[in-house]
Amino acid sequence: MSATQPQVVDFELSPELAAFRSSVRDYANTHLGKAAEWDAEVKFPRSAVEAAAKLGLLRTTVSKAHGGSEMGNLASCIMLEEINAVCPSTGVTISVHNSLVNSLVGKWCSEEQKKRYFPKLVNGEWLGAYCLSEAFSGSDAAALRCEAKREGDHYVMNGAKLWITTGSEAKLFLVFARTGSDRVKGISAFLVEKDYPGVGVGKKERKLGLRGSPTNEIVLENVKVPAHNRIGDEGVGFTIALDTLDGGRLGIASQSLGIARACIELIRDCLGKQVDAKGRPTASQPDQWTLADLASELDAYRMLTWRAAILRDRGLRCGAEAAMAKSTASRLANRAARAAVAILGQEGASGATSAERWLRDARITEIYEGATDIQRLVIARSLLVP
Amino acid sequence: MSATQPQVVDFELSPELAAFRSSVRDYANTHLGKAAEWDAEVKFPRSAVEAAAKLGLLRTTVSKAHGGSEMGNLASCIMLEEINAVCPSTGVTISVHNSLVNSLVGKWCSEEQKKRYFPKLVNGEWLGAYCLSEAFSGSDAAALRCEAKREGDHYVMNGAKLWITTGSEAKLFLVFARTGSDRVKGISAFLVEKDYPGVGVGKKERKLGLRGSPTNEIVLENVKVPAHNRIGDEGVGFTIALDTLDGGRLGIASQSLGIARACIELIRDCLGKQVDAKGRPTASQPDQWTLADLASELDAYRMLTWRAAILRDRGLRCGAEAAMAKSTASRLANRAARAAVAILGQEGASGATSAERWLRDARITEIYEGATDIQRLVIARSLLVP
Amino acid sequence: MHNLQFTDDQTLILDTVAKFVADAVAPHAQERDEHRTFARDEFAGLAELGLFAMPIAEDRGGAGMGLLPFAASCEEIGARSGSLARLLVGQVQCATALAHAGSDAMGDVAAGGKLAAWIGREHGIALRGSSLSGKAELVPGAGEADLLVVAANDGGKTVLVIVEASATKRTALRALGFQSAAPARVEFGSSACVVAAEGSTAEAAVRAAETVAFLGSAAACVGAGRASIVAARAHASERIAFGKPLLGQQAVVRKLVECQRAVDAARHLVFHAARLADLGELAEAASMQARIAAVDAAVLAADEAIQIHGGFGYTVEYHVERHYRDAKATEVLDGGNERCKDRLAALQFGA
Amino acid sequence: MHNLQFTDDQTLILDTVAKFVADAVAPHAQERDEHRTFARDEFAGLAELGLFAMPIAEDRGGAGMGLLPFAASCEEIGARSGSLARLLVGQVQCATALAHAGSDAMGDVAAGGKLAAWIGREHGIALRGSSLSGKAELVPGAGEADLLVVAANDGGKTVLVIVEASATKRTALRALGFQSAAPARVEFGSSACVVAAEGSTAEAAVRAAETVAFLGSAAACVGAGRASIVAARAHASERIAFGKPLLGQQAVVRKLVECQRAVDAARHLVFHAARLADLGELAEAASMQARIAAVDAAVLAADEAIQIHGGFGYTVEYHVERHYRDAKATEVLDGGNERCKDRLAALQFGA
Repeated sequence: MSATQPQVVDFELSPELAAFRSSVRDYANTHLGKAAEWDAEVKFPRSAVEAAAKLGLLRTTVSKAHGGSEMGNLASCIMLEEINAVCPSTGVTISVHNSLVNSLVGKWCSEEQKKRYFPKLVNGEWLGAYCLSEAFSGSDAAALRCEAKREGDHYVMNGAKLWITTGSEAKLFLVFARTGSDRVKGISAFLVEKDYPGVGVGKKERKLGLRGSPTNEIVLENVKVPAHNRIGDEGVGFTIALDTLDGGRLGIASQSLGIARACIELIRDCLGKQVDAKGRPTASQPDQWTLADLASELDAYRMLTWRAAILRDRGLRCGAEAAMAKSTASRLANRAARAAVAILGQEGASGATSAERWLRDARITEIYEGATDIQRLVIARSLLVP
Repeated sequence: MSATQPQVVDFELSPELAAFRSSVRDYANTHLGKAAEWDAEVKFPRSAVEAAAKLGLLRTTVSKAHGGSEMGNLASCIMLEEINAVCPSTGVTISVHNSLVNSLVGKWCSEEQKKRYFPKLVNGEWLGAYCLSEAFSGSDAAALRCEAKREGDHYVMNGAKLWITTGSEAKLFLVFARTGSDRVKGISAFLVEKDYPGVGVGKKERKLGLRGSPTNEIVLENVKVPAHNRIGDEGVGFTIALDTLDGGRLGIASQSLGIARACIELIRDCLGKQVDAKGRPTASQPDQWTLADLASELDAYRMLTWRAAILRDRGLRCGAEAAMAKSTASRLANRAARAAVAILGQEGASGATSAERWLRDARITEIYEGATDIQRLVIARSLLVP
Repeated sequence: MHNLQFTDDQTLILDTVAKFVADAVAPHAQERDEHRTFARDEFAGLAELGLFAMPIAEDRGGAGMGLLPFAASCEEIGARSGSLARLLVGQVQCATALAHAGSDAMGDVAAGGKLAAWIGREHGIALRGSSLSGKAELVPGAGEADLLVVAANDGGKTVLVIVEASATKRTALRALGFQSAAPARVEFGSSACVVAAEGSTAEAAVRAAETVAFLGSAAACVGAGRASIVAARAHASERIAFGKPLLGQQAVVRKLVECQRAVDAARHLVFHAARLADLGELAEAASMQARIAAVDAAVLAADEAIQIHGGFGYTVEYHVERHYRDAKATEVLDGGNERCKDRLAALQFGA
Repeated sequence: MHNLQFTDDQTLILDTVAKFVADAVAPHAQERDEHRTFARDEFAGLAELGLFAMPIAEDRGGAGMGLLPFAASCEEIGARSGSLARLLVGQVQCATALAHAGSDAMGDVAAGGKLAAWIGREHGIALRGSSLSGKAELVPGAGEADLLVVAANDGGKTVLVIVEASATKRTALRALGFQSAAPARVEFGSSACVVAAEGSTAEAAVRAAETVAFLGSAAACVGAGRASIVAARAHASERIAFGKPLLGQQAVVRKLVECQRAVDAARHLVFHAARLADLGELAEAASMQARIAAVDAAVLAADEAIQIHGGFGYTVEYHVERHYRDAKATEVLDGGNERCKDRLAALQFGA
């Protein structure tokens, strides 16, 4: 993507991106119809992820040289909004695979590492997982304790990672571990295959929502990780983690937009049925006003998201912009879901409509890949520290 | 402005618009320094408006053929944000002149009418005022009662208009009056010169804020208005009024953005002073988070505003988009002003800083040119009525 | 509780309820909710404590203690189990309405021998001849109820009707909340029923039952809000981030302060409405106002508690997600907060 | 008032205050505010009613009626004039502190013979030797005050100090609010002063004065919120738009319902805190909570009232813009709402 080629002209998508969006919308309508079932039965949406792989949706952030479609972050955002507007469990699986795993590998791994892993990642043969959080380090990621001790040509890794999205399904783990004592500069990043001896999938979380997406503990017991699977130099792990999260946040911002949109559509459909003989809306004014406010904010925060994606596609810094996108969109998703339940009333809470699922799924967007207060911290710092 | 020429590429301004913005910023810094004084003394910022006229800021929405700079709505929005970030009393004067008066004349008046009035309007020799509201018709504009009775080659106009911005300073009034009994189709628009016998400037409102901008009653007593000063056909007045308000709302959205930005800058400066020895912010977290949220929304709603302006510049409908821009930006301006007073504390409320003026000036943005609930109605209708 | 005004008798009751809740409700609340098992033992416990008869007037066969200790009990129970609090509310609604109607069925309901579920006017169930028709989408307790007490519509007038639950079609729901209260969809396919009251008696009975629901659900939400704050504070005290407990982060504790204010204010509104009702004054507006405030406070507190818990809050083990769901589900019951606001518009502003 | 609990004595006082406010305060409030004229006659009226001495303990020379009727009086006055309510608050703060200190100056202040303005700890005025230094940015009443009572900082400890106002430099302010209360900036250029209390006496005196300010300004805000709602309802009943009164627009009346709830909840918090204080319990947290809730409610109600008034609300003639300004100005006084929240964090959550 060249730095001068405009991707979004006058707030409108290029014909190519508009066509891509339309094709993803078709995919979502065709393959994600079981979202409610996956939720109720706590079932991984395997068929949906396989279909996404076939359509090339697991390689949007990978360069053509490595088998990707090189569509970049903006295209990924557009794609993720569509998928998440139907099934956020599928959405987060694809978001993590693309926005965190593939993006990191493409940007930070050696050519040799890319050649080893991209062939399996771009076609979905392997799904990836991003292993940063631990039981005692969530928002404060630099407090991680998982350890990687250099021994000859390999590292011996010990520790446990918590809240790992796609944990039980992934074949490749990007693991951040401590190679030194310095809080920040003691952290390094590694490519860890699921089949390495000592890698175990631990406890599966029982969650409020996103129940189709498995969230696991990943236990690392004396895992021998070849030194050539270290990503970059020792000590740059935290830099890699934060940079990657900027892209991940765009994925979650897009997920939030998708959820918000789905809720707004539920409300619109509900209110749209209430008309007089001349077709004029008769729904309660406060409900109509709620719809208007949510729709305005959806458009606004989508632009924040796209702006950050374009910056990232150009290789520019987008930390504060991505934080603005995620913090605003995720809060909107939750407000929209709460409004949908309230406005749909008993149909909203009984399970007769998807409103209650949106409420449950939406709640995580304010928590993972940097809780809202962390986003605010990033934004405030960018304004206060010149 | 051609329909294919991109004005905003990738959410960034063209070099031309960026340069224009910078020149307006210079104007604002040079000529609007007495904003506090104009407020305290309830004084029209004459010098500021004259300087704006000299710089060509009163003709941005006028075609080159009629002496304008033909910069369009987007440029006007950019200009108005800069001016309003220093002095909203000057800002609203220029906004009404450009976004309501000049825009209406350019779009709806005959060539002959344009030739008569634009020469005086584009150089600020005459300021314009938009006379729609009445004592008994605010949000419900179609309830207006001011009457224009055809008598031969002229109309006899009787009634009173309320809340007329620039009322005591304007030389040309765009007056909406009743030429028939039909609620909507009985309304027509007229060009009324201040010097016509029977035109009187009535009561001056004593207001919470925007005290540099005179708001008056305009009394029309047996005013003979030549028939050739009717704008368009009889009965299209309401259509003209609403269409013009779409543009006007972009002006007020931009005013709101300017006010919000000024408040955010006040907060940033206040918090920015609170640092530890290493220059790290020590301001209270809740205040920092407030700053982060306000800054995120400012960026988001500016994009909503620009999007609507671009649509309008292309001759496309932008009613819902303009309503989204105005309703979100005006509420943000008020939230930002309230936050500024709270965070600046006694310095915020005592008059020692401009925070208390922003609070007072901001409040009108949710009221005039269509109160927030009217914007919500427009947005909801656009979503509910296909 | 910052209340200043419970009598000694009331305090005694509340202590007993608090002990029951701690011993018998709290230990199983999460598990029952997760597996959607009906809280039958807990329901029996409420019966044993006499809570169903507590607010019913003595001359109508109740204990005549009024709504204030009922509300305070709902708060205690709601702090641990929104489902059980809702069962209590429904049972007391039914008992109250039947007591107003002078129905023989009241005794069994007030004693808890029969489990009763209330189906309010908002469902628009129609009485035609001697049978009911219509559908109630979300009725806590209905899945396990023996009796349904229905505020039915008889050609525009409200009638109070009793139906054997087995005469209706009930579908267990995977609803947002109340998962251990057997929430069900109830369909009346011309179900045979008994009219317990008509005319002004029915109207008074139904209004009394509505006030019970507004107050009871408000109080349960106050409890849920309180519990969310307690849980969040406990987690924030233990959890270390950036070198100090979360509780030391100004942004975190500020949220707790704001939640506490909302919950305390809601409690004042609840107790005030209960006192008004117990003095025999009209408490409809006050109880609806309390309900709206309490639902909002509970949603706010649970939402912030989830956020303070971070990823932990998103799991079922920390209870706060359950309070969040139950509070949101409470919002849509009893006609929903929106209907309350419309009625308040009429009562308070004549609109 | 929905309070249920005023004594007959209290009701009598409140009726008298209400009559005074209607007759002597309401007719001039707007005009005085617009022209920034000091409400001297009204201040004298408060003195005549004995309001300054009302909450002071009898054994300290006051009327010993407690803070509950004081708060209720502040509400009545605040409904018409935020400026006058603030003068009352300041005078009672000074009287309360001086009473604690056993100062001779108390008599004149409690009787209203001398106008006193309170300068709290938040201003950080320093006592050095026998003179004060520092600046208080925004002090209602100071422009016309005879005495300033200062909670000054003496090497880290609080001391209570009395200064002749004429010994300081006072600059009249064009402030956001309190325009008929002579708000001024006060600069202490080594102003000579008298120390009225030190040590634990000073600490207790200042704390008591702070509680008076929290409660009094909260109550005044409840009044302003109430008045905004009344004004908005009146306007909405008369104003026709789209063929019916604004009050018939669901979106309009819904706002009133929400404002009413906020104001009612705040009043409950205020009265509760006042009762706690009158029972001799610690009321610091309760009064700060009330203050935050009441300021928020007043800002909300005034803001919505302006919006419901449309363009009329933006003019000075409809009073609601004045309530908006006074409520926001109240927010920054007494250390500001933010300081209250930080203290609440410590008191309620040990943070």
